Amino acid sequence: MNHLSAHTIDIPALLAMAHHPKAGAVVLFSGETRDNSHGKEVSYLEYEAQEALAEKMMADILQQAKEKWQLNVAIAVHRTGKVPVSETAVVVITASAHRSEAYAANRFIIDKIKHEAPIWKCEYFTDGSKEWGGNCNCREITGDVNKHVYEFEGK
Amino acid sequence: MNHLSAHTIDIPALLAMAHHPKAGAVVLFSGETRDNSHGKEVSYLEYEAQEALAEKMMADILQQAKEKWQLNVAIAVHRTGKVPVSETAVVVITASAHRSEAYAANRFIIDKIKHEAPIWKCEYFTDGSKEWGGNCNCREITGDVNKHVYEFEGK
Amino acid sequence: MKIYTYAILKDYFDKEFIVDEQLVTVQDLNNFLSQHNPAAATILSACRYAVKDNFVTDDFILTTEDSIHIIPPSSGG
Amino acid sequence: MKIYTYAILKDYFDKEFIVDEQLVTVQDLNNFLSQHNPAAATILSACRYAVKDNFVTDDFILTTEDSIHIIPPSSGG
Repeated sequence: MNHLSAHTIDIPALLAMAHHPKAGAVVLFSGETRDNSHGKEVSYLEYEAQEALAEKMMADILQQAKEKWQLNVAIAVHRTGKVPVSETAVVVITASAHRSEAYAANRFIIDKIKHEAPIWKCEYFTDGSKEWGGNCNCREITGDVNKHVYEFEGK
Repeated sequence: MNHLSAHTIDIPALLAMAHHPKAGAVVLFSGETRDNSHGKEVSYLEYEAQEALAEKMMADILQQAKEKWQLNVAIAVHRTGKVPVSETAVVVITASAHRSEAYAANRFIIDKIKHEAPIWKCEYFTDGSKEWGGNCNCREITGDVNKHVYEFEGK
Repeated sequence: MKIYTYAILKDYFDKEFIVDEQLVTVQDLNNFLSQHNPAAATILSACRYAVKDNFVTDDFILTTEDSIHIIPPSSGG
Repeated sequence: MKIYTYAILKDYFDKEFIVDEQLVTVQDLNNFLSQHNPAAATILSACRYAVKDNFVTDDFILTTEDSIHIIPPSSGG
Protein backbone atom coordinates (compact mmCIF):
# COMPACT_ATOMS: atom_id res chain seq x y z
CA MET A 1 0.00 0.00 0.00
CA ASN A 2 1.19 3.46 -0.90
CA HIS A 3 0.65 5.93 1.94
CA LEU A 4 1.63 9.01 -0.04
CA SER A 5 -0.17 10.43 -3.03
CA ALA A 6 0.94 13.23 -5.33
CA HIS A 7 -2.61 13.47 -6.71
CA THR A 8 -6.14 14.04 -5.35
CA ILE A 9 -7.01 11.28 -2.88
CA ASP A 10 -9.95 9.22 -4.15
CA ILE A 11 -11.92 8.96 -0.91
CA PRO A 12 -14.89 7.00 -2.31
CA ALA A 13 -12.46 4.39 -3.67
CA LEU A 14 -10.70 4.11 -0.29
CA LEU A 15 -14.03 3.88 1.54
CA ALA A 16 -15.15 1.14 -0.82
CA MET A 17 -12.08 -0.84 0.33
CA ALA A 18 -13.00 -0.32 3.98
CA HIS A 19 -16.12 -2.47 4.20
CA HIS A 20 -15.60 -5.73 6.04
CA PRO A 21 -18.21 -8.35 6.98
CA LYS A 22 -16.89 -8.48 10.56
CA ALA A 23 -16.82 -4.68 10.93
CA GLY A 24 -19.87 -2.91 12.30
CA ALA A 25 -18.14 0.46 12.43
CA VAL A 26 -16.14 2.39 9.84
CA VAL A 27 -14.64 5.76 10.82
CA LEU A 28 -13.08 8.11 8.28
CA PHE A 29 -11.09 11.25 9.02
CA SER A 30 -10.31 13.71 6.27
CA GLY A 31 -7.92 16.57 7.05
CA GLU A 32 -8.71 19.37 4.61
CA THR A 33 -7.15 22.72 3.72
CA ARG A 34 -8.86 25.61 5.50
CA ASP A 35 -9.22 29.02 3.86
CA ASN A 36 -7.52 30.77 6.77
CA SER A 37 -4.52 30.36 9.05
CA HIS A 38 -2.68 32.75 11.41
CA GLY A 39 -5.39 35.30 10.57
CA LYS A 40 -4.47 35.30 6.89
CA GLU A 41 -6.34 34.06 3.84
CA VAL A 42 -4.87 30.79 2.59
CA SER A 43 -4.46 30.25 -1.13
CA TYR A 44 -3.27 26.63 -0.92
CA LEU A 45 -0.99 24.32 1.03
CA GLU A 46 1.98 22.49 -0.35
CA TYR A 47 3.20 19.31 1.32
CA GLU A 48 6.69 17.88 1.14
CA ALA A 49 7.69 14.47 2.49
CA GLN A 50 10.82 12.43 3.01
CA GLU A 51 9.05 9.76 1.07
CA ALA A 52 10.89 6.56 1.98
CA LEU A 53 10.81 7.33 5.68
CA ALA A 54 7.22 8.65 5.61
CA GLU A 55 5.98 5.49 3.88
CA LYS A 56 7.75 3.32 6.42
CA MET A 57 6.54 5.33 9.42
CA MET A 58 2.92 5.42 8.24
CA ALA A 59 2.99 1.65 7.76
CA ASP A 60 4.47 1.33 11.29
CA ILE A 61 1.78 3.59 12.79
CA LEU A 62 -1.00 1.52 11.17
CA GLN A 63 0.66 -1.63 12.51
CA GLN A 64 0.82 -0.15 16.02
CA ALA A 65 -2.87 0.69 15.82
CA LYS A 66 -3.67 -2.89 14.75
CA GLU A 67 -1.76 -4.18 17.76
CA LYS A 68 -3.55 -1.82 20.16
CA TRP A 69 -7.10 -2.39 18.83
CA GLN A 70 -8.97 -5.14 17.02
CA LEU A 71 -9.16 -3.56 13.56
CA ASN A 72 -10.48 -5.12 10.39
CA VAL A 73 -9.20 -2.24 8.28
CA ALA A 74 -6.63 0.54 8.80
CA ILE A 75 -5.81 2.86 5.91
CA ALA A 76 -3.89 6.13 5.81
CA VAL A 77 -2.93 8.26 2.82
CA HIS A 78 -1.25 11.68 2.90
CA ARG A 79 -1.00 14.11 0.00
CA THR A 80 2.21 15.60 -1.28
CA GLY A 81 2.29 18.70 -3.46
CA LYS A 82 -0.36 21.42 -3.76
CA VAL A 83 -3.65 20.97 -1.88
CA PRO A 84 -6.28 23.67 -2.57
CA VAL A 85 -8.84 24.87 0.00
CA SER A 86 -11.47 22.22 0.93
CA GLU A 87 -9.41 19.38 -0.58
CA THR A 88 -8.14 16.43 1.43
CA ALA A 89 -4.55 16.58 2.68
CA VAL A 90 -4.74 13.36 4.70
CA VAL A 91 -7.27 10.59 5.13
CA VAL A 92 -7.44 7.88 7.80
CA ILE A 93 -9.98 5.04 7.70
CA THR A 94 -10.46 2.45 10.44
CA ALA A 95 -12.99 -0.37 10.71
CA SER A 96 -13.75 -2.63 13.66
CA ALA A 97 -16.52 -4.74 15.12
CA HIS A 98 -17.66 -1.94 17.44
CA ARG A 99 -17.39 1.81 17.07
CA SER A 100 -15.33 2.77 20.10
CA GLU A 101 -12.24 0.98 18.74
CA ALA A 102 -12.69 2.49 15.29
CA TYR A 103 -12.87 6.04 16.69
CA ALA A 104 -9.97 5.55 19.13
CA ALA A 105 -7.68 3.95 16.54
CA ASN A 106 -8.55 6.65 14.02
CA ARG A 107 -7.50 9.44 16.41
CA PHE A 108 -4.36 7.57 17.37
CA ILE A 109 -3.30 7.18 13.74
CA ILE A 110 -3.87 10.81 12.72
CA ASP A 111 -2.17 12.13 15.86
CA LYS A 112 0.87 9.92 15.30
CA ILE A 113 1.10 10.88 11.62
CA LYS A 114 0.89 14.60 12.42
CA HIS A 115 3.55 14.45 15.13
CA GLU A 116 5.95 11.87 13.78
CA ALA A 117 5.81 11.30 10.03
CA PRO A 118 8.39 13.33 8.06
CA ILE A 119 5.81 15.36 6.17
CA TRP A 120 5.78 19.15 6.10
CA LYS A 121 3.21 21.73 5.22
CA CYS A 122 3.98 25.08 3.61
CA GLU A 123 1.13 27.59 3.73
CA TYR A 124 0.80 29.90 0.74
CA PHE A 125 -1.30 32.98 1.47
CA THR A 126 -3.30 35.13 -0.93
CA ASP A 127 -1.09 38.12 -0.01
CA GLY A 128 1.81 36.34 -1.70
CA SER A 129 3.61 35.34 1.50
CA LYS A 130 4.39 31.78 2.52
CA GLU A 131 5.16 30.05 5.80
CA TRP A 132 6.45 26.62 6.75
CA GLY A 133 3.77 26.03 9.23
CA GLY A 134 2.12 24.37 12.15
CA ASN A 135 5.19 22.41 13.17
CA CYS A 136 4.96 19.90 15.94
CA ASN A 137 6.52 21.85 18.80
CA CYS A 138 6.16 19.17 21.47
CA ARG A 139 9.90 19.38 22.13
CA GLU A 140 9.32 22.73 23.82
CA ILE A 141 7.10 20.86 26.31
CA THR A 142 8.80 17.45 26.50
CA GLY A 143 12.42 18.50 25.96
CA ASP A 144 12.90 15.61 23.52
CA VAL A 145 12.42 15.61 19.73
CA ASN A 146 11.13 12.03 20.03
CA LYS A 147 8.55 12.66 22.79
CA HIS A 148 5.18 14.09 21.79
CA VAL A 149 2.00 15.28 23.43
CA TYR A 150 -0.82 13.44 21.66
CA GLU A 151 -4.42 14.60 21.53
CA PHE A 152 -5.66 10.99 21.70
CA GLU A 153 -4.11 10.69 25.17
CA GLY A 154 -6.00 13.73 26.47
CA LYS A 155 -9.50 13.87 27.94
CA MET B 1 -32.95 17.36 5.07
CA ASN B 2 -34.28 13.85 5.16
CA HIS B 3 -32.67 11.80 7.92
CA LEU B 4 -34.21 8.48 6.92
CA SER B 5 -33.61 6.61 3.70
CA ALA B 6 -35.40 3.53 2.40
CA HIS B 7 -32.62 3.00 -0.14
CA THR B 8 -28.84 2.54 -0.12
CA ILE B 9 -27.18 5.60 1.43
CA ASP B 10 -24.98 7.38 -1.12
CA ILE B 11 -21.97 8.06 1.09
CA PRO B 12 -19.77 9.69 -1.58
CA ALA B 13 -22.61 12.15 -2.30
CA LEU B 14 -23.00 12.97 1.40
CA LEU B 15 -19.23 13.37 1.82
CA ALA B 16 -19.14 15.71 -1.15
CA MET B 17 -21.63 17.91 0.75
CA ALA B 18 -19.40 17.91 3.84
CA HIS B 19 -16.49 19.98 2.57
CA HIS B 20 -16.38 23.49 3.96
CA PRO B 21 -13.68 26.15 3.47
CA LYS B 22 -13.57 26.83 7.23
CA ALA B 23 -13.41 23.12 8.16
CA GLY B 24 -10.02 21.49 8.54
CA ALA B 25 -11.48 18.22 9.79
CA VAL B 26 -14.24 15.99 8.44
CA VAL B 27 -15.18 12.84 10.38
CA LEU B 28 -17.50 10.20 8.98
CA PHE B 29 -18.98 7.26 10.86
CA SER B 30 -20.66 4.43 8.97
CA GLY B 31 -22.50 1.78 10.97
CA GLU B 32 -22.60 -1.36 8.86
CA THR B 33 -24.28 -4.76 9.10
CA ARG B 34 -21.96 -7.40 10.53
CA ASP B 35 -22.10 -11.01 9.36
CA ASN B 36 -22.54 -12.28 12.93
CA SER B 37 -24.50 -11.46 16.07
CA HIS B 38 -25.27 -13.42 19.24
CA GLY B 39 -22.99 -16.16 17.87
CA LYS B 40 -25.19 -16.67 14.81
CA GLU B 41 -24.62 -15.93 11.15
CA VAL B 42 -26.55 -12.84 10.06
CA SER B 43 -28.32 -12.83 6.72
CA TYR B 44 -29.46 -9.19 6.83
CA LEU B 45 -30.91 -6.56 9.13
CA GLU B 46 -34.24 -4.87 8.70
CA TYR B 47 -34.85 -1.45 10.22
CA GLU B 48 -38.20 0.02 11.14
CA ALA B 49 -38.74 3.62 12.26
CA GLN B 50 -41.52 5.78 13.61
CA GLU B 51 -40.67 8.11 10.80
CA ALA B 52 -42.15 11.45 11.84
CA LEU B 53 -40.67 11.22 15.32
CA ALA B 54 -37.34 9.81 14.11
CA GLU B 55 -36.92 12.65 11.61
CA LYS B 56 -37.69 15.20 14.29
CA MET B 57 -35.39 13.63 16.87
CA MET B 58 -32.47 13.27 14.48
CA ALA B 59 -32.82 16.94 13.51
CA ASP B 60 -32.89 17.80 17.24
CA ILE B 61 -29.78 15.73 17.95
CA LEU B 62 -27.86 17.46 15.14
CA GLN B 63 -28.99 20.82 16.52
CA GLN B 64 -27.80 19.87 20.03
CA ALA B 65 -24.41 18.90 18.59
CA LYS B 66 -24.17 22.27 16.80
CA GLU B 67 -24.88 24.04 20.08
CA LYS B 68 -22.26 22.01 21.95
CA TRP B 69 -19.48 22.27 19.36
CA GLN B 70 -18.47 24.68 16.59
CA LEU B 71 -19.52 22.61 13.58
CA ASN B 72 -19.51 23.66 9.96
CA VAL B 73 -21.39 20.53 8.91
CA ALA B 74 -23.51 17.94 10.75
CA ILE B 75 -25.27 15.25 8.72
CA ALA B 76 -27.01 12.04 9.83
CA VAL B 77 -28.95 9.54 7.74
CA HIS B 78 -30.38 6.20 8.93
CA ARG B 79 -31.61 3.39 6.72
CA THR B 80 -35.02 1.81 6.94
CA GLY B 81 -35.81 -1.60 5.42
CA LYS B 82 -33.37 -4.38 4.56
CA VAL B 83 -29.63 -3.74 4.99
CA PRO B 84 -27.37 -6.59 3.78
CA VAL B 85 -24.01 -7.46 5.37
CA SER B 86 -21.31 -4.77 4.88
CA GLU B 87 -23.85 -2.14 3.83
CA THR B 88 -24.39 1.10 5.72
CA ALA B 89 -27.26 1.25 8.22
CA VAL B 90 -26.43 4.71 9.52
CA VAL B 91 -24.00 7.45 8.59
CA VAL B 92 -22.93 10.51 10.58
CA ILE B 93 -20.68 13.23 9.15
CA THR B 94 -19.30 16.18 11.10
CA ALA B 95 -16.93 18.93 10.01
CA SER B 96 -15.21 21.58 12.11
CA ALA B 97 -12.15 23.81 12.11
CA HIS B 98 -10.14 21.35 14.23
CA ARG B 99 -10.42 17.60 14.54
CA SER B 100 -11.19 17.13 18.21
CA GLU B 101 -14.61 18.79 17.85
CA ALA B 102 -15.45 16.79 14.73
CA TYR B 103 -14.65 13.48 16.47
CA ALA B 104 -16.46 14.39 19.71
CA ALA B 105 -19.58 15.65 17.95
CA ASN B 106 -19.65 12.59 15.70
CA ARG B 107 -19.64 10.21 18.70
CA PHE B 108 -22.27 12.29 20.47
CA ILE B 109 -24.60 12.17 17.47
CA ILE B 110 -24.33 8.43 16.85
CA ASP B 111 -24.73 7.62 20.55
CA LYS B 112 -27.82 9.80 20.84
CA ILE B 113 -29.36 8.32 17.69
CA LYS B 114 -28.75 4.77 18.89
CA HIS B 115 -30.23 5.37 22.35
CA GLU B 116 -33.04 7.79 21.61
CA ALA B 117 -34.30 7.80 18.04
CA PRO B 118 -37.36 5.57 17.46
CA ILE B 119 -35.59 3.22 15.07
CA TRP B 120 -35.48 -0.54 15.56
CA LYS B 121 -33.32 -3.29 14.15
CA CYS B 122 -34.56 -6.81 13.45
CA GLU B 123 -31.79 -9.35 12.87
CA TYR B 124 -32.52 -12.08 10.34
CA PHE B 125 -30.21 -15.07 10.68
CA THR B 126 -29.18 -17.60 8.04
CA ASP B 127 -30.81 -20.35 10.13
CA GLY B 128 -34.18 -18.75 9.40
CA SER B 129 -34.68 -17.27 12.86
CA LYS B 130 -35.13 -13.58 13.58
CA GLU B 131 -34.68 -11.37 16.62
CA TRP B 132 -35.62 -7.80 17.47
CA GLY B 133 -32.21 -6.92 18.66
CA GLY B 134 -29.67 -4.90 20.52
CA ASN B 135 -32.24 -2.75 22.29
CA CYS B 136 -31.05 0.13 24.39
CA ASN B 137 -31.38 -1.34 27.88
CA CYS B 138 -30.13 1.69 29.81
CA ARG B 139 -33.35 1.67 31.83
CA GLU B 140 -32.06 -1.41 33.66
CA ILE B 141 -29.16 0.76 34.85
CA THR B 142 -30.79 4.19 35.16
CA GLY B 143 -34.31 3.15 36.15
CA ASP B 144 -35.75 5.66 33.66
CA VAL B 145 -36.69 5.10 30.00
CA ASN B 146 -35.50 8.65 29.30
CA LYS B 147 -32.08 8.37 30.96
CA HIS B 148 -29.28 6.75 29.02
CA VAL B 149 -25.69 5.74 29.50
CA TYR B 150 -23.79 7.24 26.58
CA GLU B 151 -20.46 5.98 25.29
CA PHE B 152 -19.36 9.54 24.46
CA GLU B 153 -19.52 10.39 28.17
CA GLY B 154 -17.16 7.54 29.08
CA LYS B 155 -13.38 7.56 29.12
CA MET C 1 -58.19 6.26 21.13
CA LYS C 2 -55.99 4.78 18.42
CA ILE C 3 -52.88 2.84 19.33
CA TYR C 4 -49.87 2.31 17.06
CA THR C 5 -47.24 -0.27 17.91
CA TYR C 6 -43.75 -0.84 16.51
CA ALA C 7 -40.97 -3.38 16.25
CA ILE C 8 -41.11 -6.11 18.92
CA LEU C 9 -44.50 -4.87 20.16
CA LYS C 10 -46.01 -6.14 16.92
CA ASP C 11 -45.25 -9.66 18.19
CA TYR C 12 -47.78 -8.94 20.98
CA PHE C 13 -50.30 -6.51 19.48
CA ASP C 14 -51.70 -5.51 16.12
CA LYS C 15 -49.80 -2.74 14.37
CA GLU C 16 -52.80 -0.44 14.83
CA PHE C 17 -55.88 -0.91 17.00
CA ILE C 18 -58.60 1.00 18.80
CA VAL C 19 -59.02 1.11 22.58
CA ASP C 20 -62.55 2.06 23.63
CA GLU C 21 -62.12 1.75 27.40
CA GLN C 22 -62.24 4.88 29.53
CA LEU C 23 -58.58 5.41 30.36
CA VAL C 24 -57.40 8.66 31.91
CA THR C 25 -53.62 8.62 31.71
CA VAL C 26 -50.79 7.00 29.80
CA GLN C 27 -50.13 4.94 32.93
CA ASP C 28 -53.73 3.65 32.78
CA LEU C 29 -53.24 2.68 29.14
CA ASN C 30 -50.01 0.89 30.01
CA ASN C 31 -51.76 -1.01 32.83
CA PHE C 32 -54.71 -1.87 30.60
CA LEU C 33 -52.52 -3.25 27.83
CA SER C 34 -50.34 -5.19 30.30
CA GLN C 35 -53.43 -6.85 31.81
CA HIS C 36 -54.83 -7.53 28.35
CA ASN C 37 -51.56 -9.19 27.32
CA PRO C 38 -49.41 -10.12 30.36
CA ALA C 39 -46.61 -11.48 28.17
CA ALA C 40 -46.07 -7.91 26.93
CA ALA C 41 -45.93 -6.34 30.41
CA THR C 42 -42.13 -6.32 30.66
CA ILE C 43 -41.54 -4.78 27.27
CA LEU C 44 -44.39 -2.27 27.79
CA SER C 45 -42.74 -1.05 31.00
CA ALA C 46 -39.60 -0.23 28.98
CA CYS C 47 -41.53 1.73 26.32
CA ARG C 48 -41.98 5.44 25.81
CA TYR C 49 -45.31 6.87 24.65
CA ALA C 50 -45.68 9.57 22.03
CA VAL C 51 -48.66 11.74 21.12
CA LYS C 52 -48.50 14.19 18.19
CA ASP C 53 -44.77 13.59 17.62
CA ASN C 54 -43.90 14.35 21.23
CA PHE C 55 -43.01 11.98 24.01
CA VAL C 56 -45.43 12.19 26.93
CA THR C 57 -45.05 11.21 30.57
CA ASP C 58 -47.00 8.55 32.47
CA ASP C 59 -49.39 11.15 33.91
CA PHE C 60 -50.28 12.61 30.49
CA ILE C 61 -54.09 12.88 30.16
CA LEU C 62 -55.46 11.04 27.13
CA THR C 63 -58.47 11.98 25.09
CA THR C 64 -60.52 9.64 22.91
CA GLU C 65 -59.25 11.49 19.80
CA ASP C 66 -55.61 10.87 20.60
CA SER C 67 -53.35 8.68 18.49
CA ILE C 68 -50.86 7.07 20.82
CA HIS C 69 -47.58 5.66 19.54
CA ILE C 70 -45.90 3.12 21.80
CA ILE C 71 -42.15 3.35 21.29
CA PRO C 72 -39.99 0.37 22.37
CA PRO C 73 -36.38 0.97 23.43
CA SER C 74 -34.30 2.16 20.48
CA SER C 75 -32.10 -0.27 18.60
CA GLY C 76 -30.96 1.82 15.65
CA GLY C 77 -27.43 2.10 14.35
CA MET D 1 29.10 12.49 3.80
CA LYS D 2 26.03 13.66 1.91
CA ILE D 3 23.42 15.80 3.62
CA TYR D 4 19.78 16.10 2.57
CA THR D 5 17.57 18.86 3.95
CA TYR D 6 13.80 19.33 3.87
CA ALA D 7 11.07 21.89 4.29
CA ILE D 8 12.12 24.97 6.29
CA LEU D 9 15.76 23.80 6.37
CA LYS D 10 15.93 24.54 2.66
CA ASP D 11 15.61 28.25 3.58
CA TYR D 12 19.02 27.86 5.30
CA PHE D 13 20.85 25.16 3.35
CA ASP D 14 20.95 23.64 -0.10
CA LYS D 15 18.61 20.71 -0.60
CA GLU D 16 21.62 18.39 -0.96
CA PHE D 17 25.26 19.09 -0.16
CA ILE D 18 28.51 17.38 0.74
CA VAL D 19 30.31 17.80 4.07
CA ASP D 20 34.01 16.91 3.86
CA GLU D 21 34.99 17.75 7.44
CA GLN D 22 35.97 14.98 9.80
CA LEU D 23 32.89 14.67 11.99
CA VAL D 24 32.44 11.73 14.33
CA THR D 25 28.84 11.83 15.54
CA VAL D 26 25.46 13.26 14.58
CA GLN D 27 25.97 15.78 17.39
CA ASP D 28 29.22 16.91 15.75
CA LEU D 29 27.40 17.36 12.45
CA ASN D 30 24.67 19.39 14.17
CA ASN D 31 27.32 21.60 15.83
CA PHE D 32 29.21 22.03 12.57
CA LEU D 33 26.09 23.08 10.64
CA SER D 34 24.97 25.41 13.43
CA GLN D 35 28.35 27.15 13.42
CA HIS D 36 28.36 27.32 9.64
CA ASN D 37 24.88 28.90 9.67
CA PRO D 38 24.01 30.34 13.10
CA ALA D 39 20.54 31.45 11.94
CA ALA D 40 19.68 27.75 11.55
CA ALA D 41 20.87 26.70 15.02
CA THR D 42 17.45 26.83 16.65
CA ILE D 43 15.67 24.84 13.97
CA LEU D 44 18.56 22.35 13.77
CA SER D 45 18.27 21.66 17.50
CA ALA D 46 14.61 20.65 16.93
CA CYS D 47 15.43 18.26 14.06
CA ARG D 48 15.78 14.51 13.96
CA TYR D 49 18.49 12.82 11.89
CA ALA D 50 17.91 9.76 9.73
CA VAL D 51 20.39 7.39 8.11
CA LYS D 52 19.22 4.55 5.86
CA ASP D 53 15.53 5.19 6.63
CA ASN D 54 16.07 4.98 10.38
CA PHE D 55 16.24 7.75 12.91
CA VAL D 56 19.56 7.90 14.70
CA THR D 57 20.54 9.41 18.04
CA ASP D 58 23.00 12.23 18.67
CA ASP D 59 25.81 9.80 19.48
CA PHE D 60 25.41 7.82 16.23
CA ILE D 61 28.84 7.37 14.56
CA LEU D 62 28.92 8.72 11.01
CA THR D 63 30.99 7.41 8.14
CA THR D 64 32.03 9.33 5.05
CA GLU D 65 29.74 7.11 2.93
CA ASP D 66 26.62 7.95 4.93
CA SER D 67 23.70 9.90 3.51
CA ILE D 68 22.21 11.90 6.35
CA HIS D 69 18.66 13.22 6.18
CA ILE D 70 17.89 16.11 8.51
CA ILE D 71 14.20 15.94 9.47
CA PRO D 72 12.54 19.10 10.81
CA PRO D 73 9.58 18.76 13.21
CA SER D 74 6.57 17.21 11.44
CA SER D 75 3.78 19.43 10.19
CA GLY D 76 1.68 16.98 8.23
CA GLY D 77 -2.08 16.64 8.37
